[in-house]
Formats: sequence, C-alpha cells, structure tokens
Amino acid sequence: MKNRQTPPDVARRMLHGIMRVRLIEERIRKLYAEQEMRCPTHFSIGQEAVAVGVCAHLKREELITSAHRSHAHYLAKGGDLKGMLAELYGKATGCAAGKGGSMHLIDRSVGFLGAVPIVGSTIPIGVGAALSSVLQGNPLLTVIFFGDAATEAGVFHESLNIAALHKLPVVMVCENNLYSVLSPLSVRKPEDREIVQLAQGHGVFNGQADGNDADAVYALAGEAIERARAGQGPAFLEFKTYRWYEHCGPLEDQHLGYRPPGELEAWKARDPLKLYAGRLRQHGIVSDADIAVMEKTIDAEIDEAVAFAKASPFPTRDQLATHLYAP
Amino acid sequence: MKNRQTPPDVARRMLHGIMRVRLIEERIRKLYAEQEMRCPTHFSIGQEAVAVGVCAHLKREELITSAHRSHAHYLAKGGDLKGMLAELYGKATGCAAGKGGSMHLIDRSVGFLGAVPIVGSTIPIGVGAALSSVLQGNPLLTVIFFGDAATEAGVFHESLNIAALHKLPVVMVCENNLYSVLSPLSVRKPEDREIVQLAQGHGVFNGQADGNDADAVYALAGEAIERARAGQGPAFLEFKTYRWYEHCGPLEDQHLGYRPPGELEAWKARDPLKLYAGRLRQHGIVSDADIAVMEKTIDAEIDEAVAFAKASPFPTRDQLATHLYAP
Amino acid sequence: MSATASTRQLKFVQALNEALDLCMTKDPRVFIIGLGAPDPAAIFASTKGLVEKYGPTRVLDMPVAENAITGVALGAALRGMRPVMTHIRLEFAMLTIDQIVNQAAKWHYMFGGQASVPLVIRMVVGRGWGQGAQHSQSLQSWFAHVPGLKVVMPATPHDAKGLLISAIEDNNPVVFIEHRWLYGIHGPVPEGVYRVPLGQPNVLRQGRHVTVVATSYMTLEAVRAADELAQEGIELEIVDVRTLNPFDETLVLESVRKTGKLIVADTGWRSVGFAAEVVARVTERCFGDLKAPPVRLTLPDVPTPTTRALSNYYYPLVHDITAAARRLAGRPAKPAPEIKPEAFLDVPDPSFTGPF
Amino acid sequence: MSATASTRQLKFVQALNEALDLCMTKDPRVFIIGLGAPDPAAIFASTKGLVEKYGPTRVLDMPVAENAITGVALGAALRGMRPVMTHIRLEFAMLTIDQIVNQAAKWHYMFGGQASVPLVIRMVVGRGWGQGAQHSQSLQSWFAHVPGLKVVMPATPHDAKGLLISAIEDNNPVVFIEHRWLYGIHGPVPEGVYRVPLGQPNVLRQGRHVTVVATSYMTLEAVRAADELAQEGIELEIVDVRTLNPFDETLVLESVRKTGKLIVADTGWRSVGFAAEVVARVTERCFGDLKAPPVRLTLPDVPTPTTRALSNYYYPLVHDITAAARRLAGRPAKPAPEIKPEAFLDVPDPSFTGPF
Ligand SMILES: Cc1ncc(C[n+]2csc(CCOP(=O)(O)OP(=O)(O)O)c2C)c(N)n1
Ligand SMILES: Cc1ncc(C[n+]2csc(CCOP(=O)(O)OP(=O)(O)O)c2C)c(N)n1
Ligand SMILES: [Mg+2]
Ligand SMILES: [Mg+2]
Repeated sequence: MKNRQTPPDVARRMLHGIMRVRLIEERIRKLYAEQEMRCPTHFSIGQEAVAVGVCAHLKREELITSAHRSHAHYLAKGGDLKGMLAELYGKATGCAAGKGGSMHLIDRSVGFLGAVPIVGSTIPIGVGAALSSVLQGNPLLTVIFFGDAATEAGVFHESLNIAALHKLPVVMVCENNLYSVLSPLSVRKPEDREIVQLAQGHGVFNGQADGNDADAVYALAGEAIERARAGQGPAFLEFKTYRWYEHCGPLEDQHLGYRPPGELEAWKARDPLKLYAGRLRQHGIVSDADIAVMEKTIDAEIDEAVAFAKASPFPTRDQLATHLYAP
Repeated sequence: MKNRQTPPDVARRMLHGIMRVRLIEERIRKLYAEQEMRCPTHFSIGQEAVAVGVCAHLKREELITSAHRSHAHYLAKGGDLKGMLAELYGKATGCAAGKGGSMHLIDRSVGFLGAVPIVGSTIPIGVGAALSSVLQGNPLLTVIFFGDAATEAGVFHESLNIAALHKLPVVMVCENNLYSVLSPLSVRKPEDREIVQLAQGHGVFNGQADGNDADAVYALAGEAIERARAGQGPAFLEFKTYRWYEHCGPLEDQHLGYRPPGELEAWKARDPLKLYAGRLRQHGIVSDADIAVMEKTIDAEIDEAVAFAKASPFPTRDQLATHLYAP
Repeated sequence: MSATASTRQLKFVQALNEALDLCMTKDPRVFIIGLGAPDPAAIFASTKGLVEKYGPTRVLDMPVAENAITGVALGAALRGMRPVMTHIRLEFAMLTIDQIVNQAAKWHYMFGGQASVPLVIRMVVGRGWGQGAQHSQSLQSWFAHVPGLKVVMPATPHDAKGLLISAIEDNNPVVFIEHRWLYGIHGPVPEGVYRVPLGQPNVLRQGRHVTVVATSYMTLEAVRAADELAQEGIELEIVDVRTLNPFDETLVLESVRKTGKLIVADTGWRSVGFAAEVVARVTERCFGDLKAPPVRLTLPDVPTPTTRALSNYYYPLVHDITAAARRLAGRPAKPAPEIKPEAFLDVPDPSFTGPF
Repeated sequence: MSATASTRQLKFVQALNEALDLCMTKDPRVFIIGLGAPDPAAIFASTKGLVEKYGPTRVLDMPVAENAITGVALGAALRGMRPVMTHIRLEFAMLTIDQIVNQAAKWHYMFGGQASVPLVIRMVVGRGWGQGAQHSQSLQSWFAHVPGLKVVMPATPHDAKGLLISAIEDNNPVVFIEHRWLYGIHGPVPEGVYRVPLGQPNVLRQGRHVTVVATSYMTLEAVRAADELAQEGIELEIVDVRTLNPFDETLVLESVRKTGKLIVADTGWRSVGFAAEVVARVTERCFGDLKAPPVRLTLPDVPTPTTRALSNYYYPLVHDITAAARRLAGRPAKPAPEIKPEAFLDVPDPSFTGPF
C-alpha cells in the first residue's frame, strides 16, 4: 500500500463531514422524541468516519448504494439534507416524497442510487449499476455500503463473484460494527474466520482498517477506488467500527445487556469525531476556532433544514396510488 | 495427508461400484430410446468414481443428499435399484411412488435423504440433517453432493458458514465437470480463482483431487470424513471430472459445439472405469475373470430390475391427490 | 378442542410464548431457529425466557442467511426434529421461497409420502410507525396458493396458543402468520396444552344479517364493527378464517346461506388475494343464496407508503366494514369519519387492546 | 396496435426471438441476461442467433446466482438499461423473490417516482415428459397479486411478439410468462416492430352462449373447445387475458353481460389463483347478469406428479371446457373420453401445432 497521507484540505472536509453527520443525527435523536418522525430509524452515530472517509474520494456522478443504516452514506455523498429530514417527517418534499422514510433514502442527483432495509439486497443492485456503466462504455465507480451481517447473506457472495468475473468497478465497503441487531459475530460466523477472508476466497482485492480513524479509512479506500477506477476489478474493504445507540431508534440500549461490560465505553473513547478533531488540531490543520465555526455553520444548516421539513406539507390523499407504475 | 492406500477389498468393491453405475446407466441410455422412461434424466457416466470413492467410506446409516445428477450417488450409497428403475418408469413401485422421477430419487433405508433438481437447494438440507444429529446428541456424518455450478449459488455459502460455525459433521463434495448445462466455468467465475478457494475463504478444511481416479477420491474423502466424524468440523472437496453425454438425456452432444475440440476424447481416455480396472488388474487385485464375473452379475441384476420396473403397475388415478399432506 | 372456559387473561404474544414453552417442555424434538430468537428482544418477546430455560441449542440464533436456515430447518425436520423458524418480518421469508415453495411444500408429495416435514415458519406482519413497503407485507395469499403448505393466521390470544401448538404438532410445513398489531391484545387463554385444530374456521359472532369472513387483524376490526352495528339492530356473523390453507369453506357457506350477504375482510392486497378465493367459493357453491354482490375489504393494490399521511388511507377501517354492512343490509349510509393526514392511525388504537 | 393482416406464419418461439432481435437492433439499451442465454440451446431457441449478432456483452451468460442476477438487472435498469432476464424454468425465479417483489415491484413507488425499473423477466413454464413438481409450476397468480409488477402471458405467436416488444419498452418490471407447450404453435406474425399493449385482454373468438376467460396455454385449449362446440351450436366467447396484472376486466364484464355464463380457464392452481380473481370481479360487477355459478378450470391443488399415469389426470383437458360449457348452456352432457394411465398426454398433441 502506497503512503497515503490525507491532504489537509481533504482532512478539513472530512472533519466537517463527520461532524455534520454527528450533529444532524444528534438533532434527529432529540427531535425523534417529539414523535413526529414516525418511521424506523437506524442511527450511524459512532460509525461516521467510514462513510466520510470513503466518500471523500468520490465524484458527484460516481454511485453508491446503502442499506437500513444509511444516513451517514447519504450525507457523505452529498445527499440533500432538507430532502432527508422532510422524508423522515413523511412530507411531500421528502427525497422519496414521503413514501420511503429513513429506510429508503435516495438522491439521484448526487449518485445516491437508493437504500433499502432488506439486508444484502442493494449489493447486486450496486453491481448492476457498475455493470451498466461498463456496458454503456463509460465505466463508473460504484461503492456499495453494508454491515457485517450482509456478508452472511448468499447474495453477497453471488454478487461478489459476478463483480470479480466481469472485473467491474465496484468497491464493497463493510462496516463491521460487531452486531447484527443484538446478535454478536460469535453466533454468526466461526470465531477464527475474519470477514475479509471471504473476499480472499473470491480472489478479490481486499483490506481491513480501523473504521474509527478517518485517515485509515481514506487511505485504504483510496487504494481500492483507484484500482477499481483503473479497471483492475472490484475490492472488498472491512472497517471495524461501533454503533453507540439502539439498533433501531435514538436511545441508549445498555439495559439490554447484549454488549459485554466496558465495550461501549471503550469504543466511545475512540469516538471518530473526537479522534479526528484532536488529530487535526494537533497537526495544526484546524484550530479550535475553525471547529467552532464548523459547528455553528452546520447547526444553522440543520436549523434551516428542520424548519423546512416541519413546514413542508404532507402528501395529499390522492398521492396514495401515484407512482404505482412508471409512465 | 496420511498415506491412504485403498485396501484391496475396498478397491474391489469400488471397481464393482463404478462398473455397476456404468452398466446401469448404459442400460438406461439404451432403454430411454423406447420412450417409456418419460422424465428428464441426467446421466453420471464419466463421473462415477467420485460417488463411488466417497460412498465407499460411508456406513449405511450415514446420510447423503444429491441434486439433479444423482443416479451414481443413489446407487453408490446402496439405494435400491429396482425402486430407482421403477421410478424412472413412473411406476407405483418406484422409490418415490412414481411421483418423483429421475430428478427426485430417495431411499431413506440407506440414508439417501433425497435429491432435487433446483441447483444448490439440497445443500442446506444436508446441513440441517447434520445439525439435527448433533442436536439429538448422536452426530451423524452427512455428505452433500453437488456440481460446480452449485458453488455459485448464495445458499452454498450460507450453508457452509452455518456448517463451519457449528462445526457440523458435514462433507461437501463438489463434482467439477467444467460445465453448468452448456456454460463453461469461464463465464461463471474468474479464471484465476479455483472453486476450492471459496471454502478456504470460509476457513473450512478443503482439498482437490482427480475425480476420475477412484483411489485419489477415496484418499481425500477419507481424510475429510474422519475429521468430520471426529467432530473437527465440515470439509469441502472438489473433484475434477467430466460428463460424457448431454447435460440432460442419453445422447452424445458433440454437435452443439460447446466443448473445445479434443476435450471429450481426452477425458474419455481417462475413463474412470477403465483406469481403475486397469490399475487393479495390474496390481493383481482383480483378474480378467473377476471382471467378467462382475459384469455378468451386474447385468443379471439389471435384467431383473428392468423386468421388475416394466412389469410394475402404474399408480392409479386416485393416487393423484394422496401425499399432499402427511397424516 | 378448546379447554374449559378460562378466565385467565393473556396477551396474544404471551399466548404464543406459552405455546412455544409448553411444546418445548413436552417434546424434546421441538427447537426454535431464527435471527434473534434468543436475543434480549426475543422476537417482540414471543420467545422470551426460552433460551434461559432450554439453552442455546434449542433456541438457535443464526446469521443473516434465511434461505439456508430454511433448508437447515427442513433438513432437521426430515430427520424427525420439529423446528420452529422465526421471521421478525414476513419480508425476510421472501428470500426463502425456494425452500418453502419448491422444497418444503412438495417434499412429502414428490417423494411419494416417504418423508414428512414437520416445520413451522412464523412470520410477523408489520404495520404502523412507517414500516413502509418492505416491512409490512401481508402475503398470506401467496402461501395459501401453494398446495402442500398449511397457512395459519390466528386472531385471538386463545387461538394464537391453540393454533401454534397444533402447528408444531402437525407433520407438514405450516406458515404461521402473526399480525404485529395483535400482539398487545388480551383475552382468555386456558392453561396447559390445548389445541385449536388446523383447517377449521370459527364463528366468532353469530348474526342474521351479514356474513363477515375475516382474517387476522381484520377479525378484530370486524368485532368492533359488529359491536357498533349491534346498536343499530344489524347483526354481523363473523367467521374467523384461522386456517387459509387448506381452507374449509363449510362454515362460510352455512353462514351465507343464512344471511345472503358476504363481506370478506383480509389484511392483504385485493387482486388475486385470499378474499377473491372466498368470493369465488361462495359464488360457486351458494349462487342461489347470495342476495347482493359480495364485498371485498382489503388493502388497495399499492405498496405500503411510509408516511402516515398516506398510510392513514391505506388500511381498511372499522367504518369500511360498517358502511359495507349497512349497504348490504339495506340501511342508510352514515357519513364516514373525517381522517386528517396528520392523525396518528399508525399506532394501534389504545382504546382497543382487548379483551378480544 | 397490431399491424395489417399478415400471412407470414411463425412459431411462437420464433416470434419471441424476432421481438428480442428487433428490440436489440433498435435500442442499444436492451440486453439479455440469464443462465444459458447465449448457449447453443438458446433458451429453447428463443435467444437463437442473438449472441452471434450482438456479441457476448449484450447476451450475457451468468453463474447460477439468480437472486444476484435479478438485482444486477435491476441495478442496470435503474441506470437506463433495459435488461431482459431469462429463466428456463419459472421455479428458478423463486430464488429471486426478494429482488422481484420486495425491490423491483416497489422501487418506483417507495422512492416517490424518482427511479423506474424497465426490466423484463421471462419465465418458462414447463409441462410434460415428467417435469414434475419443480419444473412445471405456473405461478402467475403470485406475481399478479403484487402491485407494481406487470404480468404478461401471451397465448399466440402474434401476441408473443407484440407483447414482448411492449414489455421491453415498458418502464416497469414485467414478468413475462411463457408456456413451453406454446413454443411450437404457429400463427400469423407481422414483420417489423409492432406492439400489443400491456393491460388489454383480447376477444379471440366471439360467441353468444358462454364466456371463457383463459390464460396462456388454456386459451389454445379453449379454441379447440370452441371449434368442437360450434358444431353443436354452442358459441363460446373467448377472452384471452394476456395481461394478468394490471388486469382490465372490461371485456370480460361486457362478455358476461351478454352470455351470463362464465368459465375461467387458467394454467395455475385453483385456490387463491387468478381464476378466483376473475370470478370475484365478475360477481362483484355483473352480479345481476350471471345466470349460473361461474366455473373455474385449473390445476387441482396438488403438486405436479412426474409419472404420466398421474399427470394425465392433472391438467384440464378440452373435454373439461366443453363439458362445463354444455352444462352452462343447458345442453346434455357427453361422456368423457376415457383416459388410460399409459396414454401419452405428456407431450403436446401433435395434431394441434396451430395455426392458432
Ligand atoms: C434479509 C434480512 N433479514 C433480517 C433483517 C432484519 N435486520 C434488520 S437490520 C439487521 C442487522 C444487520 O446487521 P448489519 O448488516 O451488521 O448492519 P448494522 O445494523 O450492524 O449496521 C437485521 C438482521 C433484514 N432487514 N433483512
Ligand atoms: C437454481 C437453478 N438454476 C438453474 C437451474 C437449471 N440447471 C439445471 S442443471 C444446471 C447445471 C448445474 O451444473 P452443475 O451444478 O455443475 O452440475 P452438472 O449438471 O454439471 O452435474 C442448471 C443451471 C436449476 N436447476 N436450478
Ligand atoms: Mg453490524
Ligand atoms: Mg457441472
């Protein structure tokens, strides 16, 4: 692996990106209690650096897909914040016209092809997007985000094989946060087999890195993305990270007892936002004042988007049957 | 791998087994032209040594499953010949009462759990059989036979993961005959990735051997089976072999042009039956007279079974709705 | 059949849990397999306490590999075990259709009766709080179309327990579909093992004027409609289908012969759904008795929208039943209640948690 | 719509092939994807010659990974391609139900119309020569139950071509179900591109006495029945459904208003099948016009047996249609032909390969 130091401008953008996802989701957590965002919502808090580190490489027209836990990917790829919040509020101005909710985000204008909550289902869809670009004679990178559990689904293997066979410009990004809902990895795969090993089995370029370290993510993703763009075939990347809150919903879930004692605390101590802010400060890439400005700007952006979402109209009853078939 | 020479009595049994499958299938080929066996039929000719070499290890109560090309597995495991032929003739005395045909053989009395033609579908079923034996406190080896194409199906990976996770007494046997119907491996997996590598990805014991060499099959299968029986977990074995006739049906298919020139001839030159008969003769394990006796005995057995099948009655009309639900 | 009258009240989910517990105690072949089955959330509490009592080899968690899990369960069933699979949402079973429909449903038949598949597949149908297109499908009609499957949808706590016990004791693959909005409903549930036989609908309410054939949660809505109409002198006869496959129409036909009027209320989509089957059987068999065109109350043929502003108009309401019944009974229409887009119809009506 | 009268005769399979060829020529976004699509057998010759003409990147062979392939095709469709997937047996699509039903059918709706899925999924329904339980299922009723899918079953060579062109040009996922026993039937097929619109049934035969609503291969059997009955003075009106989802019942209702008698002949199973939907719609909308109970002619609710000794009794025959029609028309019954278990009804009747 080449030496891949994150350029300072990218680092600042990434810090902003991580902070932005964090502040947006923290705001959603708070607002969720008002019971006006009424859809199952999976928070990315604790895992932001993966989305941001990978998407820092992507051009607007390059494509991504995601799954149930998609806020960070949507935002990092540049998805419209107003459309996302309005979608969570079930409004007509939502990115899916209120018909999707948190589990079905989309923003085609920035290459966010779509997210759905059936585990694994967007993997072949992303591969198909990449295939179509090749068939069209204009290969376009597609990044496919999913969790550790998706690697247990058969469709992951089927898709990886097809991507490898046709050397498609696909980078699969696995956010290994140790859990599938409340089930630890130990009840889902043999202890001594790493997730990334599956990709080795398929003979696909692969790597593992610390998903809470934005620079590490950026470096590994960069390598895979360059290969894929250069027509050298797909890659599979595993980033270890950790979810702080409930599987689904805005609350703490320590009372459930499925996390070993100290685990959450240890991961919180490695908060990707604090880690990265600290590092950039230390290297003089950002100052405390810069950070304060970032926070303020983001907060203002959120205020505006929330106001937009709240003020937006609901879809009208006649919209129930529209969009059943495309014209 | 330990030195595993095939004991002479086993070798004789295997030669008999290979010859028996061959002669039975050649007879079916001939009779098929009469158009009285009216069901899709996939012949094992050319691939017999895998079934026979693996099953030579198995106890009667140990289990196997198979897929669309199952005659050799059924016969090698000791499945009843009369029941099989009667099944192909659609008779009430068939092993599935005429309701299954060649693609749905079964003989529970010898541990042949069943065969079905949906590629990959019996893999988890075999794993479940093994799991049940563990849950019942009486671990029982299950061997799962399938073709190269089944390793492309997601359910193969899902099943292998479950078998590995629970260290189940499962041996998966892949007969790699280079084709899925008329499609070569080159349109189905990356050129530089071996099938057996998939099992390595899952961290499962694995091996490759010449599927036309009964001794090689016997040796590798023995190792995997001993491990599995000893509770050391599942194995995946790949045997390279070759199908001589049509994908489905009794005829030659050279006119279709999907086999590279010379390929069939090269494999026929490595006929598993001739190879093994030659070797055993050479080592003085069987004589020409022994072989002649074998052939005669088998032919007589086939005559009797064919006569039985032909003379058997068809199921009566009232059988159409029976067996819809188990009592 | 049902045990003697009981005054003990249990919630639907507790009744399910008790059925599982009793079956696991009395039969060591019964085990539970599925994603999250032993986790602290315990499939909405339906498997609560079971892993603690029976251990992790009888309540098996699994990787996200539903298709293989179904095959694994089928393989275990073939060898005499009695697996109970769980899907926290029916949609996840869509990954397993090969194993359910091509394999399990046909295994007994296509092998000439040599093997049976005592397998229960529990599927929870989601509703509300923006479950949306992929977490709320009620696809009983699919499974009811497949010979060899049994399809059960309990509507009451009593039946939830009695039917689940029967399903587990049955030697065939049973698709057991549970509506999430029934979980909190309570009603009388006898102690101990009792069975509600598969294949028998139940006349839940007797009445002279209109027959309502209902499935699952719609049965509950029918009861509410019946209560409302009773005050107007209209008597609904409610037939709770309970088993959709094989569907025994006898009680439905008897009822329609009496009332001459039919409403079918199903939780699924309209076209080519179970409601059509009920209409077809009644029309074929009671042609002369029908006094008015039958009425189907179902979901419209549209995926589930997430926003409540649309889902408020998606699900049939009690008023739809009462309105149809008044029309069939020749009574004047009453105005439909106004439903605001922002109304909170995406959670179960708190005024109606039972008793059933 | 249909071009001017043509006397050119093509087989059904040639009509399919021509539709694919024409679409690939005129639209570079069209490509074929599926197991064996470019192989020498060419999906029973339906994709014959295409890989030679358009190359292996427009006729893509694939590993046995149907679920992923469907997702791949969906992903390509989202980006403006127009994939035509092939399944040489409908059963293999059972592995892809998540992608078809959870994803493709809902994508346009659940994303608020932002993306469309121009995807055709061809599925061949097998019959005969002991195809058995896993190679002969006719599951159109499933797909017809799912909002967002279109479901097409052509019965004539003319429609096979015109409907396939329409399906490929449609911006929605279309399940295109082809009966294997129609492949050898010939009939007039115009040259060049023409369309048979999706969503429109077709009155194939006009008649006054009994309406027969038929799908796929049963349409052909209905034509044979009509010919036989014509000699007895009984006129069948045959409505070939062609598109099962969305199903436009207008022509059916018009016909039943005229005849008062309804037979529905479908290639699938009986319970909760498409035939029930036709009966339900007619009963709801033509209640007063129906003069006799409708009749469904379908497969019995049983998996397909392999032996011809049983499959001979499994499929509805021409006689079943004529017998029902005579009964509905108030004519005396005729004795059913005796069917021997060893008869060769497991291959298409050689005396009837068309013209349609
Ligand atoms: C096919 C399927 N099975 C089960 C579920 C239920 N489910 C929702 S999210 C989830 C966990 C997924 O875990 P992972 O992929 O690791 O993502 P994470 O939630 O940890 O981010 C499961 C099992 C589902 N959505 N889809
Ligand atoms: C899921 C599925 N897809 C497609 C088919 C059609 N099909 C029947 S046999 C076969 C080839 C299987 O090849 P392989 O597993 O290598 O076995 P072989 O025939 O070579 O012995 C295929 C694709 C099928 N039966 N099941
Ligand atoms: Mg996870
Ligand atoms: Mg092969």
